[in-house]
Amino acid sequence: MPLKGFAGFATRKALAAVTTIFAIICLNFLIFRLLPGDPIRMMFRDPRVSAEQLQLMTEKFGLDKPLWGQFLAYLQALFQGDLGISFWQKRAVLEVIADRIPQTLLLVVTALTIAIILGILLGAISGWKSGTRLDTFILTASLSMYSIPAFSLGIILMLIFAFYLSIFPLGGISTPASGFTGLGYWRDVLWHMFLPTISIVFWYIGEYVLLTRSSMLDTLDQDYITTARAKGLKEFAILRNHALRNALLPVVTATGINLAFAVAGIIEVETVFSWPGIGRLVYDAVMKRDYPLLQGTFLVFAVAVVLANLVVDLIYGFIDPRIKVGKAE
Amino acid sequence: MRTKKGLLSLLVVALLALSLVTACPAPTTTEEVEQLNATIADLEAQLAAANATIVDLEAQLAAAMGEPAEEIAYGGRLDVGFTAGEGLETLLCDSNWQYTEMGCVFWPLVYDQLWIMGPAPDYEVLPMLATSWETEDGITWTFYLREDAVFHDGVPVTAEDVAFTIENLPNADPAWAFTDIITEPGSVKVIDDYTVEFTLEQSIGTRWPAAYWAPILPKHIWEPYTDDMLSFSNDEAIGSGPYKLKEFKAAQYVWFEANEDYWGGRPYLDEVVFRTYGSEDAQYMALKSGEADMIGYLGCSAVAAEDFIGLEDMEVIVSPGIGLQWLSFNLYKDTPLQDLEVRKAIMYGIDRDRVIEMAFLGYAQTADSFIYPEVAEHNPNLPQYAYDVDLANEILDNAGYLDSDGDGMRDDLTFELLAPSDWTDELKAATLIKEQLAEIGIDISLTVLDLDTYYEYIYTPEEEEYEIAIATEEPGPHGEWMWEFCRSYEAGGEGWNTAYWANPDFDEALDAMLAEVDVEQRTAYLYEMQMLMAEDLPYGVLYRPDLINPVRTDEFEGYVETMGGISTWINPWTYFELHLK
Amino acid sequence: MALLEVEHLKIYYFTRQGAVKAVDDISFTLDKDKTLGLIGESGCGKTTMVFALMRFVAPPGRIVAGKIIFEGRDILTISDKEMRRLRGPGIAMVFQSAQNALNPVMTVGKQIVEEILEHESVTKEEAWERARKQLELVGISGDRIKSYPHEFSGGMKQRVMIAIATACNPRLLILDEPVTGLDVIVQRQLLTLLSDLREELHLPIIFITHDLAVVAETCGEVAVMYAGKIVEQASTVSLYKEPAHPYSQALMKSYPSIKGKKGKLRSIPGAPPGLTNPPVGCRFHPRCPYVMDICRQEEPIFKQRDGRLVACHLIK
Amino acid sequence: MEKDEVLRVENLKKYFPVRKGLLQLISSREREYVHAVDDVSFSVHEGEILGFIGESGCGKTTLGRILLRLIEPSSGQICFDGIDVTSLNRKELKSLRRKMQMIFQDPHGSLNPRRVVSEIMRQTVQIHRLAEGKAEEDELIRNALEEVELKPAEEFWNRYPILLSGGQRQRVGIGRVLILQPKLVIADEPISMLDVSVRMGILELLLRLRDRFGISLIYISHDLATARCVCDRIAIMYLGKIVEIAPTEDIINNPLHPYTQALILAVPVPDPTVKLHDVPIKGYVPLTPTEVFSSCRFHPRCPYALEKCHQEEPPLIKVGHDHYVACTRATKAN
Amino acid sequence: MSTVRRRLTEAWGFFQLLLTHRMGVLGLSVFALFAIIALFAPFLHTVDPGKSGVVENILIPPNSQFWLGTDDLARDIWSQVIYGSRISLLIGFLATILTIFVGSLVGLISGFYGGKIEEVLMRITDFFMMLPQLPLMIVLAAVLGPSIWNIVFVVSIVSWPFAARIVRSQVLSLKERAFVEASRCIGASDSFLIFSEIMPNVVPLMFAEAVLIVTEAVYAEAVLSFLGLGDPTTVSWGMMLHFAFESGAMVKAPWWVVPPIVSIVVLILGFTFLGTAVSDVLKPGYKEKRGL
Repeated sequence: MPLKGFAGFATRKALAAVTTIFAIICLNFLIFRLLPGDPIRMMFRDPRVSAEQLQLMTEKFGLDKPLWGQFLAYLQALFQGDLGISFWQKRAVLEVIADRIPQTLLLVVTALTIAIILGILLGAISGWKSGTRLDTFILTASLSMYSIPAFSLGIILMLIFAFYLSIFPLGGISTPASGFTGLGYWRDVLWHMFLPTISIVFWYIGEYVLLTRSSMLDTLDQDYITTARAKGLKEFAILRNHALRNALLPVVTATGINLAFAVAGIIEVETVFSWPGIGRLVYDAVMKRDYPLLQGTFLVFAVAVVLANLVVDLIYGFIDPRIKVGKAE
Repeated sequence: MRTKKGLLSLLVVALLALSLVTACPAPTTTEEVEQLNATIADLEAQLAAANATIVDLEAQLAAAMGEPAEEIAYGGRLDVGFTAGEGLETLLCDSNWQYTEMGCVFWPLVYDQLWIMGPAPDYEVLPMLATSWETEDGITWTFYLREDAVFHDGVPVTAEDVAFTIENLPNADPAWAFTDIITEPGSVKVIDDYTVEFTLEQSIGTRWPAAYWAPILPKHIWEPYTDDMLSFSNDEAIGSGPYKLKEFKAAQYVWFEANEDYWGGRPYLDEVVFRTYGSEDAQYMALKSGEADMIGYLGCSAVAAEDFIGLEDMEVIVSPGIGLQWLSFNLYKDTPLQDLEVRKAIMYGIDRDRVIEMAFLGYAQTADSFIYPEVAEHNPNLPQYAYDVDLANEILDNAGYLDSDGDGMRDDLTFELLAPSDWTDELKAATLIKEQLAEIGIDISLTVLDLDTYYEYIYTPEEEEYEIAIATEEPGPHGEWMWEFCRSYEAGGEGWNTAYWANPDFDEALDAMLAEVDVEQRTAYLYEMQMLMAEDLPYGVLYRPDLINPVRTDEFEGYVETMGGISTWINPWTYFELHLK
Repeated sequence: MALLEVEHLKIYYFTRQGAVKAVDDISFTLDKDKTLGLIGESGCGKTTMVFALMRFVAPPGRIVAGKIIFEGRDILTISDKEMRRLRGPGIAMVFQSAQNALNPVMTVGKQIVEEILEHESVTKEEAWERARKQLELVGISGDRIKSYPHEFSGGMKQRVMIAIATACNPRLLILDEPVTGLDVIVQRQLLTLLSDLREELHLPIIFITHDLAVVAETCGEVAVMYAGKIVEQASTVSLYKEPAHPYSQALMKSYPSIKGKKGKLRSIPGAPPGLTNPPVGCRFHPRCPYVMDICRQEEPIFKQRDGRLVACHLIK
Repeated sequence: MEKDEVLRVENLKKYFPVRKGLLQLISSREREYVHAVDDVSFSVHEGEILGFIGESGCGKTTLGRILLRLIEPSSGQICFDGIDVTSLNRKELKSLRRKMQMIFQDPHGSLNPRRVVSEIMRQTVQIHRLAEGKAEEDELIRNALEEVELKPAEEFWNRYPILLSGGQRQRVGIGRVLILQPKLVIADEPISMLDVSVRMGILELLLRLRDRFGISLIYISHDLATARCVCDRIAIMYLGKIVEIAPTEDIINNPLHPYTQALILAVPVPDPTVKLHDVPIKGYVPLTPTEVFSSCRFHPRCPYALEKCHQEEPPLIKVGHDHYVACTRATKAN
Repeated sequence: MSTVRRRLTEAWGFFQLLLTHRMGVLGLSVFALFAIIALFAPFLHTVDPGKSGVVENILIPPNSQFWLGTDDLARDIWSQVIYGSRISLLIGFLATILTIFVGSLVGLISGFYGGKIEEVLMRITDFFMMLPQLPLMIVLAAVLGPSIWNIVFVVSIVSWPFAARIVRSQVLSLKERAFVEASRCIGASDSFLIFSEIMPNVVPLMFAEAVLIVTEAVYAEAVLSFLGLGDPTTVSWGMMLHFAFESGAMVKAPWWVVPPIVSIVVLILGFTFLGTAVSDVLKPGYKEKRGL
């Protein structure tokens, strides 16, 4: 029996996500086969390494097989959670990445939550009060934020607040060798988090303000807003119950797509602030030309984006009654 | 070879003699007395000799380990800055120990070696875990170990640990595969608890013993991971070195504390912290604010140096560098570079002083060989190729490279100069060289590649993917391996020989040098090799950038300086010697 | 006293090309318990007109002059708050495109309830009960109170709109093209519903449409708009029987009927004028078969004849 | 094909597959279809105007597009001017479209907003290579414009559609068709989006073209009142099927199918003296007719539904001169 | 009146419309400013931006000779900023052209043909859309090596899906517009329909998208260069920042850091303003709302 309504919608989305992830895996595999040169040679850059050792390593990394065989082996390994071994750290890529995930999540979830809430709020105000000075101010400010590359923003904040004013630390996640534990440690982490969080928030907030504002403007043009007005509702009730709820639907959708884009800020900010997260890891992997790690981080980012998109889609499906009951998408 | 017996046997003899002297009953006959006196004299002589040895060794050890002298205070925490890119990510015994800046400073603090290279100026061979060693032919080596060395977990260090390390560490990661510890399978023998013998594949004829720069790992901890040493995460980093690991946070910091039970006595410092910063600037700010006391390994850039000069409580230590930069000419590819005259002209056409002034603000020295001038083996009579535009032009004119179309560039002398994108200093130099060579009509185009492709290209000159490359290495005082850059393909060179240079005379001298035990003869060979290289110019050695170390002096004194600065892979001494004021 | 008096209302849209005189000096009155049909072609200003009645004219449009007196008060001068309170219980409105006039993410019940709660001090339960009754009043089962708009067909949505509009027992109901775009049968059902409601609730209605037949079937009085002006106002019966203004006449003739004999078609030549620069004099004169010189110069004023108002120079 | 028949359509069907997700494809074997046009047969005579009347979703628009092969039919025959339209290849289609043309509902949409009137017209001329040289093209365009009463042609020559009134745009649309001198024109709701005052003008124009050039017309509309003005015959469609087809006055004055009757009743009359009648039929047109009918598709709404109506689908039978009805209650005429 | 002239008139009209939008004016000014700077770079008190100076001039603050000071090879920062605008605009425009070309083609074809073709193309588009952009750029830049052409390629790879989506949705709605059907009905071929009927109507929208892609490209160049994936032989704003960041002279020589950041921000901001203005202006009802 065909699934109807939300369940069907969810299944479809989940299937699409799985397909996408598979495609990402293929792409990921292929890109790194485009690399010039011999990956093993890259891994052991020292020409003193003997040919036998290289051969051994080639076999160890399964690079002696034909491409198709390598792909199958890659898939098989993936299913077992094996993303390969980092050239640079000589550890399982998954392990290397797993070590970094909590720090990134801490930073990103905090920053994104603040950015989304503030962004939506400001965007809604801006759209509602469109044409006023407040709107112009919010719009200009957020466009400006949006235009500053996250790394520049980070550098600027760092120059001002860490270098010249010395209010915040020069980077890192906590004071090295402080011996802080418990609450003290978390206070230390919060203190270190401040500038990177602000950088990410500043960067994203523009995105959400713009999105919400334009969605709000579209919504305000809709006939049901006029209907609501004709019902004699208070402006705030119209804003909250009619305008914002509808305006948020496209914002939710965009949130998913934005995540693919959002990753950029994480990499830049973590790099500038030496935050030991996945973003910083990407940078290091690039610097060290650690291709398996780069491949792994790319996969993790891509899968994270796909999954986040799936979640966003499901949330969307849940809040938009048109999908909830199984009508047109 | 300094001693033929172990320190231990000497001590035993000495103690035995002393006990005899004190415990003997009074002499009864003159004969007996004479006999006794003779014995005593004999013993005293032995004792004196033994004492001398002990004093000597103790002095060396004291020098080496920072043996507490009475007026020196213990305590303090040394904060050492590294940039995040140099940070240690894991404690696995992989190439990151050897090749990353923090890694190669990290392990000498935690692990002992059999012997250690002393500080400048002599770079003496000093005993460490081994008190003495002997070899007849440079192939079979016997090391006599000290008996009071203990790992951080309290287990004594024995020959088993050494044998385990020598046998297995080179397999852990190919990066550890030094020519001087490649052993035949099964050739590592444990003679007794404190004696170990191993047979190398090739003889080592240098003044440096075998097994340099190998951390001795505790067998009892590592044994389960013999098959794949990299599978051991080594979270606690148990070694027998002067420092113990207190906390390790990947890519953030390494926190050491003094090993109170160290056989050589605990180091002066209570704690050492290697901490990472997101950028050079952050590092400098930390240094200025006192958050860090010194910068590990790379020191600061020339442009930043003057910011630290004259600051209160700061000193800028400038040391001759450990790194050399040179041009590698691809002699395989059919270009005018195969013409020695062209290479010579290029060398004459490069104003090294200007490069040093511009790219290093004067913080560099010209260099002419793979061997540093302060090292005894350096040949002082090498051709210098001092900057001389006229000479360069003359050479080229005479060799028939003319500018027929009058565009200011000579015909055919258009080369690609290869540099990797990550090497900022080398890029700056390359930019300047390009400008300078244009003056003598050589048109250089700068090709920037990512590091991998760069290596791929220069290590396979026969692929003809490059013409000239700017290259750099850190030979160190113990730099025999550098000569592999010159060994011809015919003589089994490959790989390293990025110039594709082939000179049978050189190959012969190289092999002879490697096998030679006699110091003078070795030096003679090395003189010859240097001359051959400098005359034939497969590589044009350019200069050697200084290491600039701004350090804080408000709390500590006793920074130890070697070539390459106060903290490098050949210099853990600062961490041993530094102490509170 | 009239329920609604519109006096000399002028609404202009100010653009760089000049003012668009969407409503230009319109006056009419509506008594209690009457239905007024406002007929006009697209762009004649009829929608602007009714938006003004709700005080919904937004920039660049502006009410330039005139009064809209509803129950004795000029709604153009009262405060925003008073105006807000008037919308719903005072004047209610059903919009043209029911497709988009309902909030898609809110149940229809909630959309009725929120209006009741806004204007009346009743409990939530009472409000929901009222909402259910409203739905049943417009012929939708009360069970569907929790349905979302997209679960209804076009005709049903328009019914919901009517339910919303009548939820607070408005004293005046404005219907802006309520049946346009619906299929004939649905249209018929809605018209029936509307006339039932009218009888039941004694609602004064302003019915805006371009469809002559719909007005004929629903309204007691008709005002014909042309190019921002009312050209004729009369009772439906008299207008249909004997249209006085040439435009009304032409309109009647061009409207085909399914009843009676198949007549000859007659179209009005030309096209309705733009409102930025409407023709000088009588705005209909370029299309008028009876055009005279005076029509090209002087704007006709409203004249009363046989109980109707006509703005034409022909009328003496 | 009879002698004066321009078009003959037999058993034409168009089923649109219902879009489904991957999982549904796996889980349900049978695909569902929307029966947009279901077994329709009719013919159009030379110079005749045949109206197709029905509510939205009855398939009338789809039908019009199938005739021109803008939509591919699922099955059935279309015989136009002696050729089998359904089997034409791309090239032949082009020549078909020279003889059979369409006028569209939305005059705003049917003209490319980025092109001026003369360009729009010229397109037709150029695609079919109707003229040689620009002068000849211009001549053709000018004639066509004047034919549709856009006089003087120069005034409209360089105008963008947005600067034309609805009626003028529709005239351009007709003019563009006229240039090809087609035999059959399908007019899909040509006036429904126009102002009341100009509607009749367009209808007059259509009638005149028929009279002048002998063009046959298929007039698709939801409005019986206007259809009455132009059509010779009218076919009433319901859910993809013709339920009644007869000469116009027969349909208006003697509707036999309950649906036709309801439609006629529902049409508003511009006469306030006429009393309103509520339509007897109930419910709504189902939005997507996907089920396969084994009964009269109108029976759920039919006030006169009999037991028989539930069991079989009534065929279109002849009940009078040229009058056909698909209703169980109708009696066959000879 | 020729078609070309009419298009020009249209463009002029559009341009004038943009001038009624405050952000449009700002954006156009920024664009004009940088275009002039890039075009007339050699005449703007510049020296060869890649040429080293003399030792005494290393890292000197702004003065009358070096308006924005010098960097660590005594190169003139002013000249680098000026010439950097060429690279940024070049990358921006090339990437935009490539992106718009690919994106429009995919969008036009998938939107026009629908069915399986659309399904496949849109799946691919969605896929590329979901790829995290910067990591993908990093990976590709790392794989392809440092070169501005690779940056152009990489930016196009990640940007085209957005263009394709926008074009497709526009095509879908245009396709429904009767004029396409009318044209088909007349016998127009598919390519005629796509390129002569639909495309002209998509052009304004593509323009809006193109403006935003320029910002993407400028941004990408800056970030990739900053991360060390740029081409050090090219003088660009991102490379300036990279070298400044790497050299540790950032705090010491803010004149080295601030000008490229300001240039990047102003350029991106300008184009963002322009993009916002263009899409505002293109919104139906813009004229009406503004009373135009």
